[in-house]
Amino acid sequence: MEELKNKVRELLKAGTVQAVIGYRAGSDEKTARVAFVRQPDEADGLILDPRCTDNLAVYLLKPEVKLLGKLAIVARPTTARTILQLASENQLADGQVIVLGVSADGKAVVELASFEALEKFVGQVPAGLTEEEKVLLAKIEGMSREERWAFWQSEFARCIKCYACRAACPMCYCSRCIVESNQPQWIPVSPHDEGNLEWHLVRAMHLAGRCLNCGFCAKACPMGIPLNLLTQRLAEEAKAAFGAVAGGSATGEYALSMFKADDKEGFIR
Amino acid sequence: MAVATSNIPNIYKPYLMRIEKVTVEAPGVRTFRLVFTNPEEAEKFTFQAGQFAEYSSFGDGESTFCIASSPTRKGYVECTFRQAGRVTSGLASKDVGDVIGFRGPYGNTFPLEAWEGKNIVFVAGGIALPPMRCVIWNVLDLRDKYKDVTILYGARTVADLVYKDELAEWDARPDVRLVTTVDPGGETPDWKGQIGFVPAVVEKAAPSAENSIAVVCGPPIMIKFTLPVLSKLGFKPENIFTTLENRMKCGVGKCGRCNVGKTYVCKDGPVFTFAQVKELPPEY
Amino acid sequence: MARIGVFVCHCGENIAGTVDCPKVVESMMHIPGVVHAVDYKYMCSDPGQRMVRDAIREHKLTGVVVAACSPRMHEPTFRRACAEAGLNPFLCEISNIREHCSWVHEKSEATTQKAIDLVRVMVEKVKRNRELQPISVPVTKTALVLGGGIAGIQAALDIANCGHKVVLVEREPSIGGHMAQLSETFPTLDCSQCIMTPRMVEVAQNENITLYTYSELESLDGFIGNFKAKIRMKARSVDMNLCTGCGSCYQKCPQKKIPSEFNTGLGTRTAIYTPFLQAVPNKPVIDRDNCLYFKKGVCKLCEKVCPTKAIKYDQQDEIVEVDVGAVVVATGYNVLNTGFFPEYGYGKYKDVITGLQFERLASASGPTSGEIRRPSDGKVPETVVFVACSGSRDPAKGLPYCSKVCCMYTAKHAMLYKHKMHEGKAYIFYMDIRAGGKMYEEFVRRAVEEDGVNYVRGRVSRIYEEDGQLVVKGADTLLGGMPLEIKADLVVLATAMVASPGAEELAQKLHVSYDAYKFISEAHPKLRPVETNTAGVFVAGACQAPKDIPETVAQASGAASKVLQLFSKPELMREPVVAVVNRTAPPLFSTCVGCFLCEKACPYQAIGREEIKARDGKVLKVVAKVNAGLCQGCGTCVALCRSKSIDLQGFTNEQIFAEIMAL
Amino acid sequence: MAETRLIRKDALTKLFEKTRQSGRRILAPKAKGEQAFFEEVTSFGEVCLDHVQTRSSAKEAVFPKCEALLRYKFGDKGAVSYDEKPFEPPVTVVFGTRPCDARSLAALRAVFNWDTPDKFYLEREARTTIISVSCTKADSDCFCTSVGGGPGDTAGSDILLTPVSDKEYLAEILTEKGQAIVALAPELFATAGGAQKEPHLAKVAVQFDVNELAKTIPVTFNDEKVWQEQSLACLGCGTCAYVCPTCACFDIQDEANRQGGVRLRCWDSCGFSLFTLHTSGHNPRHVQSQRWRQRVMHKFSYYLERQGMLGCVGCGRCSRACPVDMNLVEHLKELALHGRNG
Repeated sequence: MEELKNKVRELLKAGTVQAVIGYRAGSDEKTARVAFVRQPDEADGLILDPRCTDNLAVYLLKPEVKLLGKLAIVARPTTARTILQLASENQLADGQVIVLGVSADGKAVVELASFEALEKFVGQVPAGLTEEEKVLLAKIEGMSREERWAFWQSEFARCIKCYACRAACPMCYCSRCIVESNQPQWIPVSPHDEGNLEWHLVRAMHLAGRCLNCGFCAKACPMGIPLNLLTQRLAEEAKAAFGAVAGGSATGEYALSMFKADDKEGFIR
Repeated sequence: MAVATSNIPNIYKPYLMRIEKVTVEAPGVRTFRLVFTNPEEAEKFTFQAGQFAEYSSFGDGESTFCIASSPTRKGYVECTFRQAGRVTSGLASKDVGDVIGFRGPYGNTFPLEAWEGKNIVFVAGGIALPPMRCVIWNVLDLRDKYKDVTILYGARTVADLVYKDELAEWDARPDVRLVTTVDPGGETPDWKGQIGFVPAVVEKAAPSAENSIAVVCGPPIMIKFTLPVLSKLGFKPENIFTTLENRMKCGVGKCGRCNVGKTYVCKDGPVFTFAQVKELPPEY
Repeated sequence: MARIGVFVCHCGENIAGTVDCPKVVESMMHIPGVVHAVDYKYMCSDPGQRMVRDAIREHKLTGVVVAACSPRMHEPTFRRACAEAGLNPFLCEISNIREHCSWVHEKSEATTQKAIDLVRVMVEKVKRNRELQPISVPVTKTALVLGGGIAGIQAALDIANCGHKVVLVEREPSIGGHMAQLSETFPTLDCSQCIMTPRMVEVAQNENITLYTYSELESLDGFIGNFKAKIRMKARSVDMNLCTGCGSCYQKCPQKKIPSEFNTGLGTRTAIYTPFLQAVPNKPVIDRDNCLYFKKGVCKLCEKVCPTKAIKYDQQDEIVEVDVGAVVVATGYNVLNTGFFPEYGYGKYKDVITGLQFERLASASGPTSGEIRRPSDGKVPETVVFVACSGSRDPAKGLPYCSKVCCMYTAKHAMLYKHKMHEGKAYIFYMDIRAGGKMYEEFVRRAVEEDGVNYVRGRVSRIYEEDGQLVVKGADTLLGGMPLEIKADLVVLATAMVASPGAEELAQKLHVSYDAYKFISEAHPKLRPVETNTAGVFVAGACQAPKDIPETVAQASGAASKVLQLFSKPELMREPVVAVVNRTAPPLFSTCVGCFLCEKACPYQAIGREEIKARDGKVLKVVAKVNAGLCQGCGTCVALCRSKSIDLQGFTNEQIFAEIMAL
Repeated sequence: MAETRLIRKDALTKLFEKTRQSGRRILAPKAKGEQAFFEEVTSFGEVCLDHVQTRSSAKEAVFPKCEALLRYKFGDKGAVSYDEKPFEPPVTVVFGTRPCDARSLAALRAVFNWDTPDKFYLEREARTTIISVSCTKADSDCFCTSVGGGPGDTAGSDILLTPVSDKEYLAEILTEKGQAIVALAPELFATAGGAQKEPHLAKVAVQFDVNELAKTIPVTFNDEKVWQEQSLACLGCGTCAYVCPTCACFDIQDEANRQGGVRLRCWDSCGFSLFTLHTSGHNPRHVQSQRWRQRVMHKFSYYLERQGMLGCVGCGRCSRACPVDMNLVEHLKELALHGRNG
């Protein structure tokens, strides 16, 4: 912890960065919230513990945050992968942000100034679903088609179309989301069953092979819809079909963009 | 369990209006003349200069424009719009005989009665002539009540000028002073009007501020540079009027979209004097 | 303010026979925006086209829908008619109520209703059509011909002889293909090599032809008139400039027992070899898999004996890049191989051979110098059984198609055998005889009547060995399915023609479609037989379907003429069906967010980057930009774009949505 | 009007059944995961009153997330006709609202009933009976007392139930609508005796002076830095507005096919960047700080001026639901401080 605070102070004092995005204590003992540290002495307020789960990479593309100047960001492996995925989609340039990589156990902090370093860093941590996530997903998979349909219908029925899932997702960075494209109106805007279903399916498809599984969408959903199950499922699909795992490299290919002669064509019937 | 329904009208239900005439004013800009499909509604309907309405292209939604025709011309309303988004594209695809929705009139009005006996200067830019056309015709139809009428109108190019026939008509009238201008480069070889930006043309035309009212409508940049000119000419902010065009959905002070601070543009406006505008938070 | 005219064609009885055309017209008049609707017997006729032109002028139409046949047939006709009347041709659309409706349904209310739906859908599209201008693109007047068999040779020579450059690529060390392997050709029985080799020499001597043998296409990018081909020249281990083709090397090569591909395994070759004596180029290549030096690091005999020091063991594969305007695919076929006929014992019994192997046995340049001797012991066979349709027309085995040439070559084989072995017995098991072609039927009759070949109508169920003797078990269906057993010395299977190895991969590289059997698909089975679905890529010979030599040559000349047609103008006009990235009001400028996944997905490399700059030159945003010259309008980027910032002109998302919503 | 009775907790099942038998739809908090949501319930067993506060508010009873304003049919050649049916929303009992939610109706009504009455809201409200349950516990996000409410506040409720023992609720029957519910099963209601609700109510501390706030926030209006700092963490998701019991902003959208269509009104949020975007590309509130300011100013300043009341009932939902833990009370305190200082 002190190591992190020292690094942050150092970076700010030296003027290497103008702001560091990290975590500070939240409303209660169970929550952490984002901190935008701009003065070396503000580093004292930083925390790093199991509460700190939000994928702070979502802030890197926010115009107001970009205005703060050059940024450093406290990143667990998932956030680090997010940054690489954003880089592979041309949303971040090499050297644009300094990553303070936090090891999976939350103890060690390393300064990663280049994508190459970041790639090495994430390469050491296995990506993919946790055992619990696999169990949860298997539960949905284990349902009959009818049960699964009923399950998702009842989940989506509660959706109020607040788009918190989109706002919280660091990979949802479009300046105009498809749901806001109204010529043609791709997705009904209204939060009725049809509109909700279309929205969530399209959102999941747009994240297929890109989702870093940070879980921020599900956490953000005020209605408690387990949205990450959808993107997790598609991540598994992309991996099985194309060997694609998001966030491994800054120049990574996007499975849905690439044609390879050995691509599986099982979906063509 | 049944409960009696009250008689509160559905404020979101538009009148059904038939398009009687379509005029293409400029590229992408059209004027519709609309008549009520229900004569009873036509009978009851009144409005005043400056008011706006919500126009529906059924299936696409509603869009907000001012009423561009004068309340002195009975039996129809006119609107002029530029095709830009989903609704205006839907409207643009309509032709004579088609039915569209009309919800209004909404908002406040220009205080025409209070202006009686005064000179009136209209300054408009581009597609902002329509909100003013309503007032212009209202004034011209009651010409005796007002003193000098000056119309200063500019557009980017000659093609972008709207109401070309009416501009010719006003130009021909001895009791109207019309000055038209286009931005440099926007002229055609046979262009007889001025070449230059609206603020400069206003300065050159120098209408007297004495006993005068100015009505200014146009893009924000035009307004920004025209106001100091008018001020230099001696116009006081409370004698300069404009209409604000914030985004709206309901038009009746519910949807929360057009609010500028505590002000509902749909209810307290759209007509404001610049004295009033100055008091608004800068969110319009 | 759309003013749409709808023109419903009866197509004689083709449409009017099942669709109530006047009713279609009547229903159109209820659709908002339709100001004129009319039906006519033949809309594509002169008077029909005049109706369209007159209506455009009279009703000031802003869009035209012609409800008729497939747009592949008459879209150009009606678009031209519209253009003549002053309407942008891209404001004209065809609603296909023939192939999509009248031809596939019975006469009924529902059929008419479907026709109405189809036309209404197109009316809604046309309402949203925009005026478009054709795009002109320059043409690189060099052709790439893939495959140096008779098809590729013919196409290359035709093009080169018209004064255009040709790059001819052949996978094997020599051109010539299968035709160079054949003995005599039906129905004239003239020697295949005698007519083939002059053509091969002509290729070698033609100044306009650049020949790359032992080479393969690595990739093809670009589009009609402007392709970029990468060709992999495989390491030959021989310097082509230094080698004189003297042959010392292969005479000295100690590895002599390698089965010769040219002789279909019936003869042998050395590790450094030329496939056959008349090979073009007549320069050897080292087969690294079998070369002692490459396998064990010792030998280098060839290097020692080479008088010109042309042996280069360290030669690497080389990639050459060529700009070409058109491509002719002429990669030929393969014969169905072992394993397919366990019941016939192919691969198990040495004396069960394929037709192509028989060609080598019968060829003067073959391993037996033209004597028919069976592979097992070199004995001249006294009884030869030919099995037609070995693999072909056998849906159970997955090859339902007819290989087309087997009837003829089997007759030829039997005939050649009989000519050399007058006392021998030749049996042909056949399903039926397909001898359509000039002098073909006569040829078969000659085999039966003059040469005494025994034709047995029936299938062979099994071939097995009994006491060192091959027994062919079949049935004669003309004799009521009488079982038949023939003791044979040699069995020749008329094996099916199948796509050559790697055909699928090649088709994918070329972005052309192929059928279930990996044969390359033509653009239209009747009217565009030498074009593929990719503009600028043409097809000739057996890579498209089984065919014989004259047909192959004719198709090759056809493909060449298509190439020449393309090369006849300095530029070609393309339909403006291209993708565009949107522009919106500032401060957004474009909804493109610059993820450039489209750039990666574009199969034509048509997507680049564009900087949007402020007045002071500061880069505000980098967005995708479509190069209209390169874009082929495939729509991949449109489908991929998450923010829906790319649209396909002529098939915009809005148009497609309008079509769907009109149903 | 107000009348105080006692009702046994186990009698609620009976009351619930009677209410349902009377044809009324019942909305009540239903547990899902760690949260509770207002949903239609068909048996009392589904009702869960354990939560300090439901995640979603009960405003959906009077202002659904999606509602048809009109339906139309397309005729020949561009003709349009209305497909009219009388608007008869279901007669509804919202059971288990907290007093803060009950108070929110007044704020909603202020918007929907000023100048041009909104039929849809008013008809629904007229058919809705609110049976609230006083708060015996509160959490750190609750601040009803700071905005004029309280854990046992009766405003807006038709009946307010306060648990006064393990077995009994004190029932304050506040309106005719409340009486009508009692009339369904009067036998369940006993005389109140001397039971008092105050000792049983949660203690919610006053966190800021709302009158001071109303004066101080406008002072800060033009201090962009303050608002930027306040909203730096804001993701611009609409969650706060969507869970808010008083947020009334909406969008109107058409959905149609070839035969006809429907004009829908659905919830919207001033926090969205597109909320005020003009077609020209101009956006009066083009950065998130302006949109955050709008939300705060609207609730604590404009509402007071225009509607004569606050646009906030202190339920704390926005703070609880915010995915990035923006805490409204903290922000308000900070703003008050800024206002005071400058």
